[in-house]
Amino acid sequence: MAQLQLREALRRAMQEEMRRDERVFLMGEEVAYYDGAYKVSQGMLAEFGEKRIIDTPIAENGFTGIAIGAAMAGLRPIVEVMTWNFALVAYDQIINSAAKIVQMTAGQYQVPMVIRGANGAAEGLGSQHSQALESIFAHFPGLKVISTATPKDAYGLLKSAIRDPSPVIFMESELAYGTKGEVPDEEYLIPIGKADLKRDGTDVTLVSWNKQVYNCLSAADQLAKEGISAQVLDLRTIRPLDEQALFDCINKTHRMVVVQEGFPFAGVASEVVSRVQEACFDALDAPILRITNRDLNQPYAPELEKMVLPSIDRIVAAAHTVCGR
Amino acid sequence: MAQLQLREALRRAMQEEMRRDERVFLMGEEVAYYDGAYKVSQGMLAEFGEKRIIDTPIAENGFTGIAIGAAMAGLRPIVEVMTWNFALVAYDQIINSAAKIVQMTAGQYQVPMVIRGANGAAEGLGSQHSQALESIFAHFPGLKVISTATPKDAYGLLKSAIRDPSPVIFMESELAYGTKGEVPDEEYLIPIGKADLKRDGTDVTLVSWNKQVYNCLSAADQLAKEGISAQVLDLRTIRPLDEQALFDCINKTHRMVVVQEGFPFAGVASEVVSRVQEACFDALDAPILRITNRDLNQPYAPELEKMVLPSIDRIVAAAHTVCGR
Amino acid sequence: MAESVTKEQLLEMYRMMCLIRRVEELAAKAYTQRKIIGFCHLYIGMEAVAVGTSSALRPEDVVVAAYREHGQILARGVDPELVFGELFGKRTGTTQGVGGSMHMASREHNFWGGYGIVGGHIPLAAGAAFAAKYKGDDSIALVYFGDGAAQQGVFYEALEMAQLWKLPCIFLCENNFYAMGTSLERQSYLTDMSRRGDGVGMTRWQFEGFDAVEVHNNIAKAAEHCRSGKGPVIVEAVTYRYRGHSMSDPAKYRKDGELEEKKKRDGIDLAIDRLKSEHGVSDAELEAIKADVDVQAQAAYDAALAAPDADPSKLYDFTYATEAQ
Amino acid sequence: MAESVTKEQLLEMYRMMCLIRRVEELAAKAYTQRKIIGFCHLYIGMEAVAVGTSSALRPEDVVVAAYREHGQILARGVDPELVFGELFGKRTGTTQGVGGSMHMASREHNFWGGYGIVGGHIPLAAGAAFAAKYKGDDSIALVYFGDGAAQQGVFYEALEMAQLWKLPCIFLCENNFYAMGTSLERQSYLTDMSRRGDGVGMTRWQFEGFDAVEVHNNIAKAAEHCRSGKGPVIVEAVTYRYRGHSMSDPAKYRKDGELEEKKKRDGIDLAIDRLKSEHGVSDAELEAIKADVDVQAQAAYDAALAAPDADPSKLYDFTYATEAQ
Ligand SMILES: Cc1ncc(C[n+]2csc(CCOP(=O)(O)OP(=O)(O)O)c2C)c(N)n1
Ligand SMILES: Cc1ncc(C[n+]2csc(CCOP(=O)(O)OP(=O)(O)O)c2C)c(N)n1
Ligand SMILES: [Mg+2]
Ligand SMILES: [Mg+2]
Repeated sequence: MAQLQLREALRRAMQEEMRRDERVFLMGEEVAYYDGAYKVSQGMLAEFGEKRIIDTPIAENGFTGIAIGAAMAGLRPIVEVMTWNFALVAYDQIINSAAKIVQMTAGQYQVPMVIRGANGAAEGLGSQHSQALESIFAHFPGLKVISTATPKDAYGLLKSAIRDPSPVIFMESELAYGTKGEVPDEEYLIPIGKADLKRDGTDVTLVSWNKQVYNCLSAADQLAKEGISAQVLDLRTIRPLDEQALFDCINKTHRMVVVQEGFPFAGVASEVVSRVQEACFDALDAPILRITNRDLNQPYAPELEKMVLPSIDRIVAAAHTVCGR
Repeated sequence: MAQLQLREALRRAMQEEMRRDERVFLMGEEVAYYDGAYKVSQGMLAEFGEKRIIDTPIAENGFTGIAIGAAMAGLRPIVEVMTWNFALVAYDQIINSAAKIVQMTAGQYQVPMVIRGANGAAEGLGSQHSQALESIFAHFPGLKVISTATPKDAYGLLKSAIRDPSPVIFMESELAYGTKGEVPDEEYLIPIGKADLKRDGTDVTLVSWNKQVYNCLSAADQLAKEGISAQVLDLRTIRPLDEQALFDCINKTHRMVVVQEGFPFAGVASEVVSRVQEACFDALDAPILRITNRDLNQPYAPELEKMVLPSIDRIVAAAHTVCGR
Repeated sequence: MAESVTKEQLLEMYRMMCLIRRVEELAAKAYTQRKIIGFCHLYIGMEAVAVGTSSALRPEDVVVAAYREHGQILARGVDPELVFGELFGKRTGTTQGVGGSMHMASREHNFWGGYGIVGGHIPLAAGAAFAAKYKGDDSIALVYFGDGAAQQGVFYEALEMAQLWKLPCIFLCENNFYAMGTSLERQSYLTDMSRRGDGVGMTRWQFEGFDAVEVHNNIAKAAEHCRSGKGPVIVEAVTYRYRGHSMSDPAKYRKDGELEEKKKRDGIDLAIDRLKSEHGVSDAELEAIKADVDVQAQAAYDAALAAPDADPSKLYDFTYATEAQ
Repeated sequence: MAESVTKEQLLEMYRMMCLIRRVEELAAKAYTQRKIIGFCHLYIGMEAVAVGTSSALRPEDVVVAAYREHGQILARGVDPELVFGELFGKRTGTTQGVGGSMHMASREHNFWGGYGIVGGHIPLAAGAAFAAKYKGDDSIALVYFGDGAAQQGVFYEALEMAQLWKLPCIFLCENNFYAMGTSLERQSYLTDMSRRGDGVGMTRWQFEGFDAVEVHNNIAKAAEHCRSGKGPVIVEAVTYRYRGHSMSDPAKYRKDGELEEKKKRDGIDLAIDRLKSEHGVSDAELEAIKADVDVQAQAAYDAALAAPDADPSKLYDFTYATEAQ
């Protein structure tokens, strides 16, 4: 079993799928000659050539639209948006085309494509470059949304996403691209829509995804020392949401904290809270708490930035609150 | 006290503010010579002239950006986006400029502007023209979001919005533009961020805004006949959310249904549920239910469209469920 | 260049123009009876553009359209019964009643659209052209868009990439001099829309869009350009719509006598002139065709009206692609 | 045209170019020591553009910039201590440590920006020009943008409205031949960026951007055009950046010898040549200025470093405007 960086796991997934299926290609800014802004596509131009690894102008709405058209015509594009912040200029095509074409054509056309890139704050990038944007995509039926930062999950889910006939929003993490993890050598797929219990426990469930899972695992370590047994559920897929896994967790621990990087208002954490309290009201021994970014645009200075983001301390404190100790 | 249509109330607010403040102007597609796609700005060109009532090309991102720049330079634009669906092409400017400029300049610049237009389904407009989009705007700190369909509130809130030094997203309703309501003859302002109890009751609180308030009032009528006393809280402002009003309601009725037109996933209703259960857990006698659009793109055919939208029947049924009778 | 179209072809073009006009007239009437709801944008006056365009393309070419597409989809060969079916929200419609007037598609005819967000369909066409080039077949793509749509940023983005990558795409601007109620010179500094291509160095020209033969010849030339690997072209058909923008528009913004002046170049009349003077077709023959078309349109109308409504059991079927195509 | 710049002016321009270069060199070093984090885009090589531009504008004109703005804000007269303060995340920075390298603004100097979303700042400048025209003062706006940014749709939208409405706006493309790692000819079919204006009929020209005097004269001419009510212009300064796109870019994509070739037209060297040959300035005098600048830059650096960090108590102060300006 190899230890791969997140970027290597993503690359391996793309390479294998491109070898397997001629229709798959990668397009985006700097993905070819520059090997990717974050080196995710390193070496892929050399292997697949200019026809299939395509550098684009800085015109996200345009090239996302072109990729959607290509998908309707039977190709299987992977669009790299560098970071999801830049996908806001392509928001119209993603929402009004990708998410709606199956419906608008009553199923005559499909949009099998993946739009992928880094999500969330890196370090000192300021308000326009630090957004975690799951909720404004997961809001829309017609899209699937995956958000993950562990090499093993990223590999298996990206492969599933590339093979999926629907448009998949795939969110990675700039800070975690260099993070290593075990990735089995043999090929495997991870189904879209399945959460993963990353750590078992009995007192409280910490629900998260993407790089906040690492924070939850650290928080669980710390809580364990204090005699609180926390389990960590990694959603991995945001839409469709693995309700059953959430319900199983609350029925077991009766207490839950949802940890989301990003803005709190109408975030994915709010959705998790709503569904769990609605379906499992009687199982709740305490309110479900959310730990998210403070409701602020991200500042540059490191101390300020840290105050805004979720932290291990804040997660631990929330666990204490819901556990009443 | 005059009976005004929603569109007339909105117009009166704009006219008064434009008479009061030279810096206020209105721009958008068809607002001038055509009197507005929905006749909200009827007659305003005649009164204020081409300098202040400005028809634009169909370039929402561009003219929203221009309005933001004009606001930074000291003017007070009102941008009409016709319907909020079309604002998705302007999403980048709204999120990356309007919502962030105060922060990015550490308060040196402000963006005093209103972006307004119809929100939600009308009738038979299909998936691209029927969206209710509060949550993807309210998600972002830096914006204020108002959503209302009653003439009286719309007048008082639009005036406040125009005077507010921050960018305000102002959502109206195509279907309700012709709806009449009493509007006091004397000038008044309604503060942004204050909910309004549109009907008092003791058994359950129906929380809503914009045209679903009308559905909630009808549902409350029906429930009253069945011996269930429902109160109706009209949020009016989505961001900032009037938490205190919500908390007061749940502490009184102990049961709540949130009715939102639009997609359910990470919607405003999810945010309401999350905050109420978090702050008032012990006050809850039942889970808070959400009535929203089905998780679907809007179909054209009338019977199908009705199945997707919130309905009085669905609201009544949810009230029955939370009341246990 | 008239010799490029045979007598038989021209007769067929005449027939199709009559059919389109008749279908639109019936649609207009049905709309006033509320058999059709939502927005309904008629093509009357512009028939020659779609008919001359379709006759110059091959079945395997992809045609992308926006919301004013009844005439365009009929010209592509789709049965009027399906068009009426869609307008009436029937399960027998082009898109099973899910799309309505603005969203008619036919995979069988490689007809993509309609599309409701102005300009948003343009990159999809570039994507179809991208796919054609990728696959190495010699099909091309053509997109219809209006003078107003030529203002959307995504249009320019698509132009650039089509030009840079030499995509076989015809950008066909239907300049009818109005974007809703806004006349061309009030929304665009240049009124020769094909000059939009100059900013990216694209081959471009303008032609008269009332004469179906002229249109045919120009599109044939454009298609030849694209098919021979020379890259895209932007062409402008100068045309006019007789009706308002949509059914709710009384079109009061026209100059006095403007409509009458334009009608002197009516596409159907021009075809009649050519058929009589160049091909010796008799009045009787022409009237027989017209009468035949009226019968065909009415039969389609009646059959569509009698068909079952959209199928509620399919409500959830079109959100996601079910299996790969 | 050289006589438009006096000896004193040229000496000042020389001084400013030296200052910018020195500040950037110090910033580069500080970045490697992690005193600066996040993205950091240096202006070295392009100094003549900002310096020649600023010298041709008036204080009341609005200047809008993107993320490569250290040199541009210095040329506008902002104290280097504030620039370093911002880079170091100090409360004494241009934006109190909230913005960082990419977001430096100065209301006092009518300097708007920087801005992190490529192209998104361009409509803001058109908005400033709109406000100038609206208020009837004779100030103008100028926006710096790159060859890559000239691909974003919103750029074209802003061009059109500026042209249509005759806004006093200079669109200044700093063509440095790369957008990150992508060379101009790989991302744009036309390599003369000013031709972008042709699609909307805008006055345009190109000039060499290494010679500050050339830049000054061309911007003076452009400003005169705008100020006299003739509407906007798009001009292109042909320039080059010596460093990578940002601090993390080793710039391996350059052709062999390319950098060396470009350096032969170094802006500082050209100014030295002119000062010596046209104005008889001595080497000693020039060196004294350079030495003086080095001292000034170092002092600013030291003072900024010693200043207190960004103020956590202000974390919540910049989300909304507090009172109307
Ligand atoms: C992004 C967007 N903005 C506004 C609208 C509303 N709208 C629908 S059609 C139209 C005019 C389009 O004019 P043009 O492109 O000339 O096409 P035509 O209707 O003349 O065929 C407008 C403004 C829309 N659908 N989408
Ligand atoms: C919308 C968007 N897409 C991508 C990026 C990432 N990005 C930052 S700078 C840049 C290159 C811009 O090149 P150019 O406009 O030529 O300016 P230069 O950096 O050369 O000054 C890119 C792609 C971004 N910030 N915003
Ligand atoms: Mg038109
Ligand atoms: Mg550049």
